[in-house]
This record gives sequence, C-alpha cells and structure tokens, in this order.
Amino acid sequence: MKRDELAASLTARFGDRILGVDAFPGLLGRVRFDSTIALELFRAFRDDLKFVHLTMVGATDWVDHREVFYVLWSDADLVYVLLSTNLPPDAPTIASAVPIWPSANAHEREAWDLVGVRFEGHPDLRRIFMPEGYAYHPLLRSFKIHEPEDLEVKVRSD
Amino acid sequence: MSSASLFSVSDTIAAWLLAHIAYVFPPPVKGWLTSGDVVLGLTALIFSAILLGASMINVIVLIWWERKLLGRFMDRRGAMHVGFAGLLQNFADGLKLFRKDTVRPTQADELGFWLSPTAYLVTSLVIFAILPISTGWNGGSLPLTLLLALVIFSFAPLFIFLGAWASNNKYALIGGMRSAAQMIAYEVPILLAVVAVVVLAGSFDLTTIVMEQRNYWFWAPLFLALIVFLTGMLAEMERIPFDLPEAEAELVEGWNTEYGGMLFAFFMLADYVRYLVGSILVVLLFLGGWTLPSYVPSVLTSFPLAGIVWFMVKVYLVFGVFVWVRASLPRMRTDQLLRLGWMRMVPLALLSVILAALVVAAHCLPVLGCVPSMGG
Amino acid sequence: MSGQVPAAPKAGNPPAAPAQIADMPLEVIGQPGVPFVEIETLRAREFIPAAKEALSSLLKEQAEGKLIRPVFNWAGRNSLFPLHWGLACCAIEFAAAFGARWDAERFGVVPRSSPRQCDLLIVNGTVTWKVAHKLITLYEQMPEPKWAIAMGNCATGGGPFRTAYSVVPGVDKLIPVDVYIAGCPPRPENMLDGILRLEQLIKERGA
Amino acid sequence: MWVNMGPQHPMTHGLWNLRVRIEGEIIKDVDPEMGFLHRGIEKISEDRHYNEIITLMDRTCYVAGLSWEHLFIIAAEEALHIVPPERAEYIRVLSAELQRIGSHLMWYAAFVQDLGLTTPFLYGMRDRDLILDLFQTYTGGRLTYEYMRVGGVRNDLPLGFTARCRQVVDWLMDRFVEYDRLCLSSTIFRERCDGLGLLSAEDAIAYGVTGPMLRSAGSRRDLRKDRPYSVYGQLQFDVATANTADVTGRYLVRMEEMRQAVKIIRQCLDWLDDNPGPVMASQLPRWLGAPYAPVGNEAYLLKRNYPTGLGFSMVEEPHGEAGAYIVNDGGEHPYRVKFRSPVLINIWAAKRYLPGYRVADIPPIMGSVDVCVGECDR
Amino acid sequence: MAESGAQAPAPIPGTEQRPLLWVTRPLATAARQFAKSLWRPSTIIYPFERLEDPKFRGEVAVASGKPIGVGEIWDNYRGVHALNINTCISCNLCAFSCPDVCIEMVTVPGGDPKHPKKCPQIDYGKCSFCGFCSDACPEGCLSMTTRYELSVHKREDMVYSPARMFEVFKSKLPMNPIRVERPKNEDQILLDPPICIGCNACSRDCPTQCITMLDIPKPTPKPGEKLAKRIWKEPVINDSDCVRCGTCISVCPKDCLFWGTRQ
Repeated sequence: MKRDELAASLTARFGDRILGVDAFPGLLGRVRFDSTIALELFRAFRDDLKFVHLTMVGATDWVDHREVFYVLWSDADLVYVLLSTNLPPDAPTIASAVPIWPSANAHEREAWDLVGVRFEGHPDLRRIFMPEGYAYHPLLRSFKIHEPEDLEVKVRSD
Repeated sequence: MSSASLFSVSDTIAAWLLAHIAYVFPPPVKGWLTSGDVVLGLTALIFSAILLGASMINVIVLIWWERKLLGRFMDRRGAMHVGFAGLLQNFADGLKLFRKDTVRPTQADELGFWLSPTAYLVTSLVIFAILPISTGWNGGSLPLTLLLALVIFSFAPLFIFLGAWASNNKYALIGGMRSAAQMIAYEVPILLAVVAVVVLAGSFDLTTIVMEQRNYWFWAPLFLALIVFLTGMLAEMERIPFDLPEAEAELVEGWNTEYGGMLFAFFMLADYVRYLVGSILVVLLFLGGWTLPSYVPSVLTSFPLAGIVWFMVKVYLVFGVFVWVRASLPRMRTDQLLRLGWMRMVPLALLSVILAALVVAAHCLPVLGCVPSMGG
Repeated sequence: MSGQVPAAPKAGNPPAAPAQIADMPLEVIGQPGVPFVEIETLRAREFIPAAKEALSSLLKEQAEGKLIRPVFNWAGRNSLFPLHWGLACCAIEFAAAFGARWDAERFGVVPRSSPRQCDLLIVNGTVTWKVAHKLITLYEQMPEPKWAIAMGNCATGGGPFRTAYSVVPGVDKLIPVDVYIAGCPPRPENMLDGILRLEQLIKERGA
Repeated sequence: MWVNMGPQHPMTHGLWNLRVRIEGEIIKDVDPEMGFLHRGIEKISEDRHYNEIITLMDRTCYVAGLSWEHLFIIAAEEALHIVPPERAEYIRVLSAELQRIGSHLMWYAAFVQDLGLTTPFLYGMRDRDLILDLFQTYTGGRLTYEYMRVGGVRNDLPLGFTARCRQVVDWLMDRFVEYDRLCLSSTIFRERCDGLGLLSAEDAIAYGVTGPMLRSAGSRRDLRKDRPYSVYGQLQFDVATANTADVTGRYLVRMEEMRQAVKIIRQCLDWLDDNPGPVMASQLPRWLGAPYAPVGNEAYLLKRNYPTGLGFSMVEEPHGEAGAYIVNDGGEHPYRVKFRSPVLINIWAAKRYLPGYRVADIPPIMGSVDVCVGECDR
Repeated sequence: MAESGAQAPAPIPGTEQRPLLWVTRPLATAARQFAKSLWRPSTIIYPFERLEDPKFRGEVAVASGKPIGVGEIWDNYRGVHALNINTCISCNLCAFSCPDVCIEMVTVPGGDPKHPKKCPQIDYGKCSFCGFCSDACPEGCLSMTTRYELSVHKREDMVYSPARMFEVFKSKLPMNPIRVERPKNEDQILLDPPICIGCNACSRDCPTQCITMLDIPKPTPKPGEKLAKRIWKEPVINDSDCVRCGTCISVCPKDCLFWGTRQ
C-alpha cells in the first residue's frame, strides 16, 4: 500500500475529517484526523486495512494543544502507520481504543497518568505509574522537574 | 567391632563422677549416691547429653557438608572464609540467630508461635535416642524401634501447621497446609517400603535389621523399595523436588516466613535433624548400617569405633545424594506431587513388598537351600 | 525485644512487673535490690514475656563481658543475611555477586526472602516515593541488630534520576545507612568490598 | 480473596505487584500494579542533550542496555537527519545480539530459579559474565555501557576482539546443550511447564503481546525480518518459533534465539574483520553531547539553525518490540521522547493468560514473560 | 485449563531433548559439573584474587578451569577518575559535559591570585561513570582508571577532591587506552565584529591563552557620526590551540562571540 492510496481511501470514506496524510520517515505515513471520528477510523483501520496490532499510544503536550498519536502495524503489508489528532488543552478527551484493540488499555492509562489525556469509554482509567491521588500529570510542559541545584547536598572532602 | 557401647561409656563416667562426689559426703549419703538407681539416673543424663551434643554437632557439620557440596555442583565454592574451609560458618550463623531479636507479630497467636518451633526441634531430636549408630551405641533397644522412629518422625506436620497457623500470615498458612498434606500423603509409600524391608528382615528392630544385612545389603533385592523410600524421605524432609511448603517463588519463605531469630534457627536445626535422621534411616534399612561387606580387608574394620566411622561415612554419602538431587531438579506442583505419591509410589512400594516376599520365599525353597536366619 | 509483646496488666493487680522492667534503664536491672521479675505477680500468660525480658537483660549483662561479646560480634559480622529484594540495575549486579564467579556465600552472605530472618538491607537501586513506605516497613520488620547498605548511586543520592519528580534523592532520608557503595552500578567486587567494610564496621563498633 | 504478590516477593524479580484473586488454588482474576520504579526517564530526557540520554537508556532496561541504546539511536538519528557509517551499524548489531544472549541468559537464570532449580541460576550467571567481559573489553562498562553515540559508536573494537568473541560464542553453544539437558530432559520441568500460560497468536496480537511470547504461539513476527532496521537485512538468520504457546514454547524460542544470535554474531565478526573504516559520522554538531562537551548558552542557541524532525524506531528487543518516538522541534534537547515498553504490555496481558491456572503456576508463567521492571516503568 | 487455551500443546519440533528415564539426564549433567569443578571451581576468591591480577591478565580461568574469558578487559574499565593537576587547564569542559552534574570546579593552590586555578571535584555519589568527562577533556589530564572499590561509611567520603584524584593518578593504575579522537571539523568560535568592544575579557579568561587581542585601525569618523566607545582591539583566536571550551563566549559581556563554521 502506498501513502497516496491510503490517503485516497481514507478521504473517500471520511471526507474532510481526515486533515491530511503526511510523509513520515520509516512509516507509511502520518494520518492527521479529527478526534470526533476516532472510533470509526480505528475500526476502519483494524477491519478494512488490517492494521491488527496497536503498537503505541502516546500524547504530547504542545503549547496550544495536546496531540495524541497511535502507531499501528499491519501484518499484511508490514508497515507502520501513525495516526495523530489534536485535542484542546483545557479538556483533552478522546474516545478510548480499548473496544477495538484491547492492548490500548495500558497505553491509555499511561497517557492519562503522564499527560492527562482522558479516554472516554476506557474500562479502568486509573493512574498506572504514579500513586493514586497524585496531583499532577508530570509530562506536561508546565510541570518542571527539580533543577539539580535544588537538591544539592553540599558535601566536600578535606 | 569395638565392644564399648554408649551406655557403658556413660555408665563409667557416671560411676566415676559419683564416686568422686560421694567422697566428701558422710557415709549414709555416700551409700545412697553410689547406689545403682542414682548411678543409673546420672547415666541416663550423661547419655542424653552425649547424644544431644553429638547429634547437634553432626547436624551442623551436615549443613556445612550441604553447602560445600551444593557449591561444587554449582561451580562455586560455598562458605569458605569463616573457620577452616568455612567449617565455623554455621556456628556463626547459629550464634548470630541466638543473639538476634525475636519479633512476634502482634496478630500472631502467642502460645502456638513460641511452642511450635521448640516442639518441632524436640520431637525431631527424640528420634536419636532410639537410632542405633553401631553395635550397642543406641539408647533403647525396643522390639519396634523402626515403627517408633517413623511415628515420631511423622509428628512434624502437626507442629509445622501449628506454627504456620499461629504466625497469622497467608503465605505461612498455605505453606503449612501444603506441608501437612504432603507429609501425610507420603507416609503411605514410606511405610509400605519399610514393610518390604521388614518382610525381608523379619523384625521391626533396627539393630536386627542391620544384623540381617550381614550377607548382603537390602538395596540389591529391594531396589524399588529404596527408590520409593528415598523419594518419600525427600518429601517428608521437604527437600527440593518436594519443597513446596517453602516454595520460595510463590510463598516467600513458606511456613517460617514470620519466624526470625532463635525460633527460625530452631526450625532450621530441626529441618537438618530430620535430614540427618532420614539419611540414617536409609543407611540402616538399605545400606547395611555400620557393617561392611566381608571382602573388605579387616584393616578397615578393626580400628576402634570403626562401625561408627563407616556408618557416618555412609550417612554423609546418602545425604550427598539428597544434595545432588537438590542441585539438579526443579520443584513439583502440589497436584503432581500428590499424584506421584499415590499413583506411582504406592504401587511401586506394593510391588517391592511382593518382591521382598518372593525373595524370602526363594530363600525358603528347599531347592535353593533354605537360610533359616533370613527370618522367613 | 521491644514493645511487641506488651504484658497486659490485670485489673485489680498492681502494674505487672515486666512492664516496669521494660521501662527501667538497663543499668538498674540486676543491681541489688532490684529483682528481675516478681514471681508472685506472674500469671501463666505473662510468663513468656517476662522470661524473655529477664533472659535478654541477662544476655545483655553477659554481653558486656570480655568473653561473650567478641564471640557474638564475630558471629554477627560473619553471618550477614541480606534481604532478597531487587530494586533496579544494581540488583542485577547484586545477583551477579551471588553467581559462580564471585560467590558471596563464601563470606556467609545468604539472601533470605523474609525480612524477619535478615539482618542486612541492601538497597540496590532507585527508590521511588511510591515504594518508600514499603522500604521503611521492610526495614522495620527486620529484627535488631540490623544494618543497611546503600548500593549504587541511586540509593546513595538519587543518581542520574535525582532530578526526577518520583525519585527519593538518597535512601538515607528514609532509613539509617551504614555503608555507601558508589558505582553505577557497582561491580560485584565493589559490593563485596562494601560488605567487608560493613564487617569491619561491626568489628569496630560492636553489634 | 485478593492476594498481593509483591512488590517484595521473590517471584516478581523487581518492583511490581501482582494482585491475584483466587478461589481455592485457582486464579480468577489478576491486576498487575506497576510504577514502583517509575523514574521519569521520559521527563528527564526532555532536559538532556541527545547523547546524554544514552546514559539513561542503559538504565532503562538494565539487562539489555545496548538494545535500548540501539533503539534510541535509530530514532534520534532519524530525527536529526544523521547517517552513521556502515561499520558502526555492524558493531551496533553485534552489540545488540550479544546483549540478546546476555539478556536471555539472565532470563534463564531467573526463570529456572523460580521453579526451584537453583543450579542453572549459577550456570546462567556464570556464562553471562563472559558476555559482560566482552562488553567490558570494548565499551568499558559491565552493565551500563554508554557506548553508542548519535552518528556512530564511541570507539572501534580493540585488537583481537573478534577472535576472543568467536571463542566465547563457541563455548556458549556447548552450554546451551547443557541447559537443555538440565531443563528439557527433566520430567519434572516438563510437567511444570507444558501447557501452562497458553496464549494463542490471535489473543497475543489483540493484547499487544510481542517478542518470544508471540513467537511461541507460532507467529513468525520478528521485526528484524519484517522491517529490517540497521543492517539486519544483510544478515542470514532464521526466526525462532514454537507452536505450543506455553511456557515450554517460550523457553524453546529463547534458546533458539540465542543460537540464531550466535549465527548473526559470527557473520558480523566476519564482516568487521574484512571492512575497517570509521565508526563515527563526520560533520556532527557539537551540541549533541559526548564526546564533545555540549557548551551552550543563549548566544549559541540564537545564532544557529537547528534541524527539526520526527524520529520513530521499533527494535526487536530481547523482551519484545520496543519503540521510540522522538520529537525534535529544533533545539538542543528533544521536545518529547516516548518509549514503548514491551514488558509493560506483556505483563498487563496477564489478565488474559493467567486466569484459570493455579497459584503454584504463577512463578513459571510470569517467569516466562521475562520481566524487566526498569523498562516497564521507565 | 485456561479459558484462553486456543491451542493444545502440540509436540515440539525435534530440536530439543525428550526426557529420558524421568530425571536421569539432569542428574548426570549436574554430576558432570560436580566432577569438573571439584578441583577448581570458577569462583575467584575476591579479596585475595582479583580479576585484574596479572595471573588473570591473559585469560580468566572461569568455567571450571577451562581457560576462556576476556584478557585485557581491565585497561578499558571505567572506574575512579585520575586527574593530573599539573596539566589541567581549568577549562570547565568536564563539568559541562557531565550529564549528572556531579563535577564541581574547585580552587586548587597553584594559580595566580587573579585567576585561581580550578580543577574538577567529583562526587561519586552522583557520578554515573559514563566517561563523558574524560572524553571531553582536551588535555587528557582527566581519565578513568580501573579502580572500582568505592565503599565508604560516610557520604562525605565519596567526594573526591582534585588532590585525591591526583593521588589516584600517581598510583599508576591503568587508564582507558581507548580514547576518542577529537573531532576535526568542530565548530569554531566566531566574532561579530560590530558588537565587540574590545574589552579583553575573552583573552583574559581563555584557559589556553589562544586569544590575542590585535589592534584594529580606528576608523576616522565622518562628520556628524559618533564613534562607538570602545577599545580598538579585536580578539583573534588561534584555532589549533583552541579547545572549544566556550569560556570566552560565556564571559563576553556583549555576546559578540558565537559558535559557527567559518566559510
């Protein structure tokens, strides 16, 4: 499958909800889509395009939006494809991919824990790494880690 | 074979002691002190002390022996820096555990928590009183020594389960239950294997059983019974293919998870006492005890205490087999263990009983020449 | 022999003797006029704690002596059982030290899985805040006398991760540490060197 | 009844907690609890120069440090538009395959110890030390190597290394036979492992399980074949598979993978003997970090054009398929680094392959997953 | 059985060994190892024998006496640092390159009072032994040795002062023989001439003394134009001596020096 074919078939099906299919080094492409069609798009990718393997779900905190990306693998074509969508930073919510790929469970919990993206329909959206009740989402850019000097224990020999 | 026996040695010591003590007392007390009853009482005390000391030292050396052997199986050295070749390592461990604080969890049952390690150790030690080490070197010679030894040997699950329950810990409780189930299950094949020996020897007395092996050791005709007995002993001793109660990977330390300090040392000691008893039983029942085959040159059998020396050599070698098994086999699962016990070991043991009966019958057939002393 | 086993005072009786003894300073116990235990006030249930107290104080008195103390010191320093607990990278080198090439068992160092049977806590890796209270619990479950070794830089001072939001910058903020081993991770020899140094420390300071 | 197994439990081999709901001895439900070793590596990486992140990669997965370095380096080079010389690629593949053997030996040691068999633990650690000695020869570290750099590797192999490496792998080939004798030939081992932890290929794919666990179910999925990265396309090897989908199958797959790794290593050594050359790309920007000191300040930042880019790489790591996703927004530090840990997903799928078995089966099943908590929690 | 048991365990392809008589094969394997390691197991008796000893130099007798292993592994090991104070030029590059911020430059005796000599002090409680500092050292005076024993009672003892590292240097331990060659096509330090005020700060602080201030002609002001208030000198950098430590850039008050490639 080529990137053009992918773009054509997706556009034919979803119209302008597909915001673009960009080139991406080493991958089939990077599909930018509107977050409202998430579930239908996932289903199309799994059932029609045979991207059976969900490899990665992650999120990036940009200045004005939060990007959620999915990496899929097709056993038939032996390619990866990256889906990406932008969410508003104040209420980042997207439909969960767990009904499509059960493996999204842990990935989405991690994305919620670290970047604070809420996945609707996730069966068990708890924090996975940080303890329950932790107040922050550490991978947000606004969350600053300690400077090394903050923790400096001034020890000196001789 | 030396003519001295443990009883005569302690009798001599007691008489000597009492004679010297009585020297300072006026005649009536002196007469009472040197009377037979008092001497006998002191004899019993000294006898027990010697037995206890010897068995404890043996147990500790046994731990060292296992560590060194296991090290070689694993291509390493084992304890070697404390004392010569690590001989003092286990004394250090014991002293340290004695010194260590013993913590009882607040939720634990107090009486059971304290009682079970002690009782476990004591009941394990009691068996030494009736095990013959060499001619005359045993405490009591009863007609049913073997049965008594096995009965005391099988007290253990009671105390293990008590200790496990008392420590109020999930892992310990599961370990204790597994331990009880396993020990009870393996009583049957062990006893059946013993029956084969008894059929061949015609006696329940361990001394008699050993003396009956003067022509040939019983492992040759009763190889099946030996295998069954070794397997059953491994299960009774909770050693590695059958160490489910202490299965480290699933139950942290098994039934002694909550025990530390001296109580843990008691458990460890009692375990090794049981290993020692098991090895001794194997030697007594199947490997001819303190006797050696007649073709062995008499130089090797005529020095003083030769019986004990050869007996201990055999015991340590048998324990070496246990260590070898530990070094090369993984642990079984409970259901597999029970299935092995009931479906494999019991039939094998029954078969060996039949074999033993056939051997006895063969001895008694006139064609082959009846050997009356075989007890048939 | 701490307050784990408190002797419950019976109603109507004066406060039981063991409780008093537990409160007394050690120097007072055993002096003339101060009984070990008042036998009359003992009930069966109170016997074991009281006997334990008496025995332990006796032992401590004895341990003051010139003969007993070196023996126990020797025993204590030559049989250190570390807790079988792997945190991070250093745990791999910790395991390698028990492998065939270095064989830490030569020094009598045998890892045990239950903290009750251990006297050495080797913190071999990064301690996060999520696991910090479990570490403290494990350390408290170990009976006295006990020691702790901070193995590797993460345990010593957070290591490369000390700037992170989830990492305790140094385990000595949680438990007292006797020996620090530097390295990232330390070689098995380095770990053995740390254990030998701890033995030296015990020899000098006493158990 | 919910039973906690962990975080201090001999079964876990690290810091994680397996909550198990049992009825009698039968497991009804499990809930793995992770995060006890979450060290914020992705966050720290955002504050580091590219080459300085490599020091974190060694510690992310502490039994397969070089594999993770390789993973990060591929993604970083893609994001920074740097092409390494071919000799460096071969050295990286050689390192990754040696690391695969080392990691599998560590797994073997830990897994068989879970079954109560302590001897192979010693054998595995002993033979792994030989691999670590090789690493120490050319990287200078035993467990944390800091060897690969963006644009190549730190140094070339020392003289005589290839001969010594051949000697070691020849010796290891004999040891693999010994391992099989200790485990596969033992009835008790087979009874403990056969038919445990069944996970069919369909389930494995649906639950995202990768690596030896997937290949033990008959799937031939191996990124080294399917999507040849680095120079794997030029090397001859087979994909190790089994069709039992159980613990024994995973054992067989890992043993066969070690033999295939030896095959790859021999080819790499032959190539390296014949083709000397540079191991570091030229024209590297100094702000990458070591071996240059990344001296930067505002003036430096302002007067320089940085390339921007996205990097994505997937690597067949000893535990499974690891991934890295790097956003380079034109700065000295990456804007976002995201890693995919195979172990996290493999553990999480315990919800699928653990229920129905007994408590005593947990150690062999979870042992066959090959848990490395460092990369799981990151 | 598990509910996920979609595949029954099928016979495994014939590469592996089948069990023979229950457990005889593992028993025999263990016994063979026992016989092999009876005389000399592969253990190294650590405090008395060391892997870096000359007797293990050629080959490490691990694995039951069979000589295999890695010989000169020790020279390349990254252990405690050795510092040659005499050749250290206080360029700060080691501190800059440290990813763990464990190097602090401290004053050592020997410098002139205006410009105190600063040498690295390393806190081994933070150091991750990555070797970046010795790679970055332009003079080769900071290198890593094979000493690895670093256990202390007190946290403070982990800090190695320059003097202590100089002692390590004097003990003649093997140091990393594999060194990374300095890059040939590094960025250079360039000057933005209109901004420069000729203040001499860069030349004064340059650790290698490779910056010389050269006079430049003072332009004649056109009528009405005001000349900048500056000293009419400009730094000229001797590229072959420059170690690219960036000290000049950081001390420049006007930010007129920057990294770049000269066309």
